[in-house]
Amino acid sequence: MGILDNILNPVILFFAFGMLAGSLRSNLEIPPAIGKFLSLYLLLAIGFKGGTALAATGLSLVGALAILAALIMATIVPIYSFFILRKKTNPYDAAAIAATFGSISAVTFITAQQFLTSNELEYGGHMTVAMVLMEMPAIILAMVLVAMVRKQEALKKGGKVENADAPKISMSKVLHEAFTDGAFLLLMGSLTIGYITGADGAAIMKPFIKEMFMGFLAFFLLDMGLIVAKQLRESTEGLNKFMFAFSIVMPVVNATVSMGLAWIFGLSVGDALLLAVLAASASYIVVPAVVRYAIPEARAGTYFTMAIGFTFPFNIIIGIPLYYAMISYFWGL
Amino acid sequence: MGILDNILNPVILFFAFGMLAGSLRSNLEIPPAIGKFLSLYLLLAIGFKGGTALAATGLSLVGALAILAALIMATIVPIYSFFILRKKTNPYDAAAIAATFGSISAVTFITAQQFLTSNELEYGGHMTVAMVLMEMPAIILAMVLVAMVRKQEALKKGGKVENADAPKISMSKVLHEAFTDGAFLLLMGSLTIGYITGADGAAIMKPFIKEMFMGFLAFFLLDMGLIVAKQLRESTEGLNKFMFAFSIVMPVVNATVSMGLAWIFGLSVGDALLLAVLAASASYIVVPAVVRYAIPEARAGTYFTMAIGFTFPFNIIIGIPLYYAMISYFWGL
Amino acid sequence: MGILDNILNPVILFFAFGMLAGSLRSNLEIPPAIGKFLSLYLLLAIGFKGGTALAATGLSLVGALAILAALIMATIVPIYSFFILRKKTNPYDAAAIAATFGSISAVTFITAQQFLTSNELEYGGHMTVAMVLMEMPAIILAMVLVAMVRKQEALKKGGKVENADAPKISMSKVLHEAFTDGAFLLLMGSLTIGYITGADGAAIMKPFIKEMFMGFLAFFLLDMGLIVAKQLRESTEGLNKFMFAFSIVMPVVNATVSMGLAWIFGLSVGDALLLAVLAASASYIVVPAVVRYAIPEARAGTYFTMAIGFTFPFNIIIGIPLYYAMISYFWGL
Amino acid sequence: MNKELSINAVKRVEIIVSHNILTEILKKLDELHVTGYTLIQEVAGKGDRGVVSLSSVRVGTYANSYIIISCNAQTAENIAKEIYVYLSKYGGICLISDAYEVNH
Amino acid sequence: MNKELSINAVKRVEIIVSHNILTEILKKLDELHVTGYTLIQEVAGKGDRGVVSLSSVRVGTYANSYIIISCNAQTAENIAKEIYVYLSKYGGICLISDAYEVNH
Amino acid sequence: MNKELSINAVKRVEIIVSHNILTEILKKLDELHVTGYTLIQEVAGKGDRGVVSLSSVRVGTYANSYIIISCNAQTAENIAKEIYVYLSKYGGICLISDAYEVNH
Ligand SMILES: Nc1ncnc2c1ncn2[C@@H]1O[C@H](COP(=O)(O)O)[C@@H](O)[C@H]1O
Ligand SMILES: Nc1ncnc2c1ncn2[C@@H]1O[C@H](COP(=O)(O)O)[C@@H](O)[C@H]1O
Ligand SMILES: Nc1ncnc2c1ncn2[C@@H]1O[C@H](COP(=O)(O)O)[C@@H](O)[C@H]1O
Ligand code: NA
Ligand code: NA
Ligand code: NA
Repeated sequence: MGILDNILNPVILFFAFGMLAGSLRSNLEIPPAIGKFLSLYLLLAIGFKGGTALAATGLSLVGALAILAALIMATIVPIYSFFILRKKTNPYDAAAIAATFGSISAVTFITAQQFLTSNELEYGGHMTVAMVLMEMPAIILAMVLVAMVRKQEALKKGGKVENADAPKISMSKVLHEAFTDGAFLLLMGSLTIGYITGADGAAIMKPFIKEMFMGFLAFFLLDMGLIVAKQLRESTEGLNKFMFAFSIVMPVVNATVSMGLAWIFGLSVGDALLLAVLAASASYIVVPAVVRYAIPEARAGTYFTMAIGFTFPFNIIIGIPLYYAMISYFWGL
Repeated sequence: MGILDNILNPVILFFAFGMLAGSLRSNLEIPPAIGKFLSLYLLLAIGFKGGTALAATGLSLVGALAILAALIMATIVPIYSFFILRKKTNPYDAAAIAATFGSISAVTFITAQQFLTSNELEYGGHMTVAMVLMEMPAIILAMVLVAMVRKQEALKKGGKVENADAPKISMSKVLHEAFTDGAFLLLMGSLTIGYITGADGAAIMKPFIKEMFMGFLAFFLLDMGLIVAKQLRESTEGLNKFMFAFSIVMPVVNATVSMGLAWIFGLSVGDALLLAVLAASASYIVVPAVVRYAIPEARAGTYFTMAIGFTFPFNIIIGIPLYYAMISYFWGL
Repeated sequence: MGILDNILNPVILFFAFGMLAGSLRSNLEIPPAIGKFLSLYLLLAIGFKGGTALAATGLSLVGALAILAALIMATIVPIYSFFILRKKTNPYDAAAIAATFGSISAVTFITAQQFLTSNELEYGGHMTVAMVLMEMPAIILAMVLVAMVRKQEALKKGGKVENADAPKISMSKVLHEAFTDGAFLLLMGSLTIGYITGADGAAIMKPFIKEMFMGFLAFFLLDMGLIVAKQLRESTEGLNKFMFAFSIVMPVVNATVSMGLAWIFGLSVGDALLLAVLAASASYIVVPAVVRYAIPEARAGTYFTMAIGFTFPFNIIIGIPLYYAMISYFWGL
Repeated sequence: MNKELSINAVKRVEIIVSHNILTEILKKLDELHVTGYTLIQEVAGKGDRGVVSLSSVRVGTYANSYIIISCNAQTAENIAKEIYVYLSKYGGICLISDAYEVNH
Repeated sequence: MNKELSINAVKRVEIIVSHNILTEILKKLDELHVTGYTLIQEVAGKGDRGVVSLSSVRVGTYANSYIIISCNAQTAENIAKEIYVYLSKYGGICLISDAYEVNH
Repeated sequence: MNKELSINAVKRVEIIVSHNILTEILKKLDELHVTGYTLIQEVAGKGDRGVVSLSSVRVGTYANSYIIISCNAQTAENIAKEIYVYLSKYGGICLISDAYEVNH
């Protein structure tokens, strides 16, 4: 159940293979339409599974505490990240990176669930709720921070707002963009449908949702490996050592902080690991898509590449077993 | 087994969720290539299942009667629809709408089969044959009606045919278009292959055809929900109240007429429901595609939007359980 | 287990149906993205299955001998093919066709495995290794032959190399192109991952890899049928009777030669059939893609159409059961 | 690569038509001895017949197809003459502009 | 088909923008009374903002969208005037050239 | 939005080549300091080498790729000079026409 065991999981190996093929500049390519479908499938499956699990158990006290812990993490991570980043980079990049790391990566979460399942450890359906709730706070906080920065800059320039006829970016437009984002809605929708249809729904959908899962995940991670390799090849210009270090160290810090909360709130090992992984992971789908629109001043080459090029593979290959080892140690297994 | 139970089926919920997401203008989108594949999958699965079922039972007398009833419906529905529509709209739109409602929707049929299965009711493989045979008569009848209309108009204008160098639309070209239509051929082909390979084929293909079915159907209906919402948002200009009423009332009328036939011919509850659903459903794939080419004078914004925007969701959500309630009542369950 | 039984297999029937629909000029079309995914799926599944099978048994002596036989075939087939072809066509076409027939078709191999499984015959995981190793030698040999031809022609023209500023085609570039080809890499990668994860991996991936297999194969062969029909309709101009005969006779010859080797090396019936099918099959994916770049002088209309239009359907429908009948006879079953 | 650049004045014809008559249009082009074209099979658009979007092409609607042809002036005229009846019946547009083709 | 060929001088406007502002651009075009356009939803490219490739559009990046408009000179000017602020904020280019549209 | 419209005369270069040499072509464009292009990765077509259709690109055939470049006249000439050897070896065409780019 250490790093090596994790690596010997076929889905992780397919991810590594994808990175290898990508770095060899192979013409291996999963058609974009398929990649998009696989990601919709994973969101639907994870939401639906979470919903049916929640329907079976109801929301327990510990479940509510786990969700509370998740919300705390979703609030503090973007704030302290911003102030750390602010020292080394411009405020727009800082806000964008803070939003990215304050939110979560559903695929990292899924891979961690997979890790738990293959180690026969339990986790609650409420963790899927926690994941959904952790997606958005970071974006909102980043928007608030950026609005403050923009105001300050306008004041500095004597109140004149530059480029007056430029299209306005309003908070409500951004929130609409964020909350109607397909990935987010699908997660919410499947969670709700799973919850409503409960055990009956779970039984009907089982072959598709549960039995196909590993195969589709393997394909998806293969594709992610190819994309990560491509991203690392094409877009690392704007990145410096600090950003690389941030992408690796910050996840470990966030995971550790969340373990403290998990310990205080008395979460199970499984829930604690999922919380740690959520805290540690950075969004490379929803947040970058929204931020690209909401903070056009920030360079996508930084926040996006950090999340997908460094943090994602780190968590998948090393992070998950590492956090698990830490939790096992603290929880005294 | 009422409307509420039907709605609590995950696949129906995914359809409703798709409509919701679409009306929120979410960017949620199933890639077109995937949507097309899902529809091919459903056609292949339904054809193959029908074929193997038919191979198991052979064509019984009641099966032959069910097919006869289907053919009767496929002949009379487009004719009486045309004369009703003729009073309220131009002859081209009337013929196009009549063709659309005289033909069938395979996905509505599939959803009804699903409804029967989850209520543990049986139906025969011959109903798939009935469905296939109901696709085309309406198109042919509509073409005949339109040819008559065109001749009349030419006579009125003193025999001069307008736009002499316009490309000709010949009946044989339209028939070729209709009978080589991919959806139709795939249905025919899988039915035949299912029939030939029988129980052996069914066993080999079971995991793909049967176990994946609900998952793919859920995804497909999610996609349909998105498309329906989009269609209702973008293309309701040409529609009036009469057309809306027609799209809801006519299915119920057609279903009721077919129940009379089913009762006379002594069909089982399952077969009667499927017949009713076929009669009630309107084609939004094969017929509009052919009609767009064959009756370019008609506005796609009417017949297509009526079939996909009103009739389809009505049948999926309300129609199926409604017809079932009626049949249960008449058959004295 | 004769040709008729083979034809009554659903996957073969879907292939035949695809050819029929294609020749009727139906608009039935599997979206290109889906077709590409299906081929990636088949490669991943076949590689992974081979790897886990190999992990279970290890490489036996007879397995090593089977691989040796495969390598011998991969070396001699392109050479003798080139010299036969050289008499009837120009040296560029000859080299391209030799490369095509010296290499293998993974889908033919997969269909033969399917044939064995449904006839309850065993075969070894080493045959997948054999397949992988048979892909490339033919390309390398063809490149060497073409290099010799180009030199000769240059000498004839008094040493002046025509079109001096044309982009150079170097051997190393071609080898890179060949060995990083997506199809090849995916096969290698899945084989390795299957081997590493062994029985555990096989258990986790089983529903996806094994149970979905027939369905995806049916869809893929349906698509291949459509493509073959299209190819035969559009690109048979450059082909003469000799080429048609070559496409049918050569596979039988190659299969027969390989049976001799299989007999000498004491291979089982299952392994012998797979070896025969590999020897008989011609590449229509990897080799044409590489050759189009490496031997632009050759006409794709010849080698590609021969492989996909004649040899592929011949092997799928007639070849596999024929070779099996021959082997059964020789092996004295 | 110090060759002289050799170019040729051509007409650049663009045709956008409903996908369901693409086969007929391509046949017409063959009849007019058009030796080359480039084709984007499925594009979206908006025109007199409303919005054409790709997301619903699998349910009885059609995409548009976009054809680009480089040819001489006479051929361009022939194409325009033959194509306009399709445009008036099934919709679409045809644009003609000037360009230079690099000889090879 | 011996009809006279009737053509019309038009401007051919091409706009390439980030896919995430496509909806806004199309709304703007509606406001400017642009009656027709053709749209290729997802294209790749390279520009000041780096490489845009389709293989990663599903992970928080955007493709470009390519819009082709045939219109009169005045509309072309209006489009250009309205569109350039989007180009300077979100990237992309706008080209205008001369063409003839075949009447139908 | 009452800014003056500022435009720039440019050359519009279109290149259609076999997809299998796309990487090389893009590398060449980089070497020629082409700062921007738009790319449609897979298009169909017909030419001297026969019909190129997308439905069979997964079986050892290639699609064409379509590149659009807005650049100055000198760069356009350089591109044409470098590209024609690829066209003569692997097929495809290169068109050059005049356009105006809206400054932003
Ligand atoms: N002015 C225009 N500029 C560019 N494309 C157009 C224009 N008008 C029509 N189209 C294209 O032609 C298709 C059919 O046009 P219509 O028949 O007018 O609906 C539209 O969906 C567009 O793709
Ligand atoms: N010179 C150019 N020629 C053609 N397309 C361009 C050019 N410059 C930019 N583009 C397109 O516009 C998109 C955005 O450009 P940019 O904002 O400069 O990154 C690029 O990805 C290209 O698709
Ligand atoms: N006259 C032409 N007009 C437009 N596209 C062309 C033309 N000739 C060739 N092409 C394109 O270039 C590709 C390769 O051309 P070729 O090398 O002549 O077969 C074709 O498949 C077309 O996409
Ligand atoms: Na996080
Ligand atoms: Na009907
Ligand atoms: Na071979």
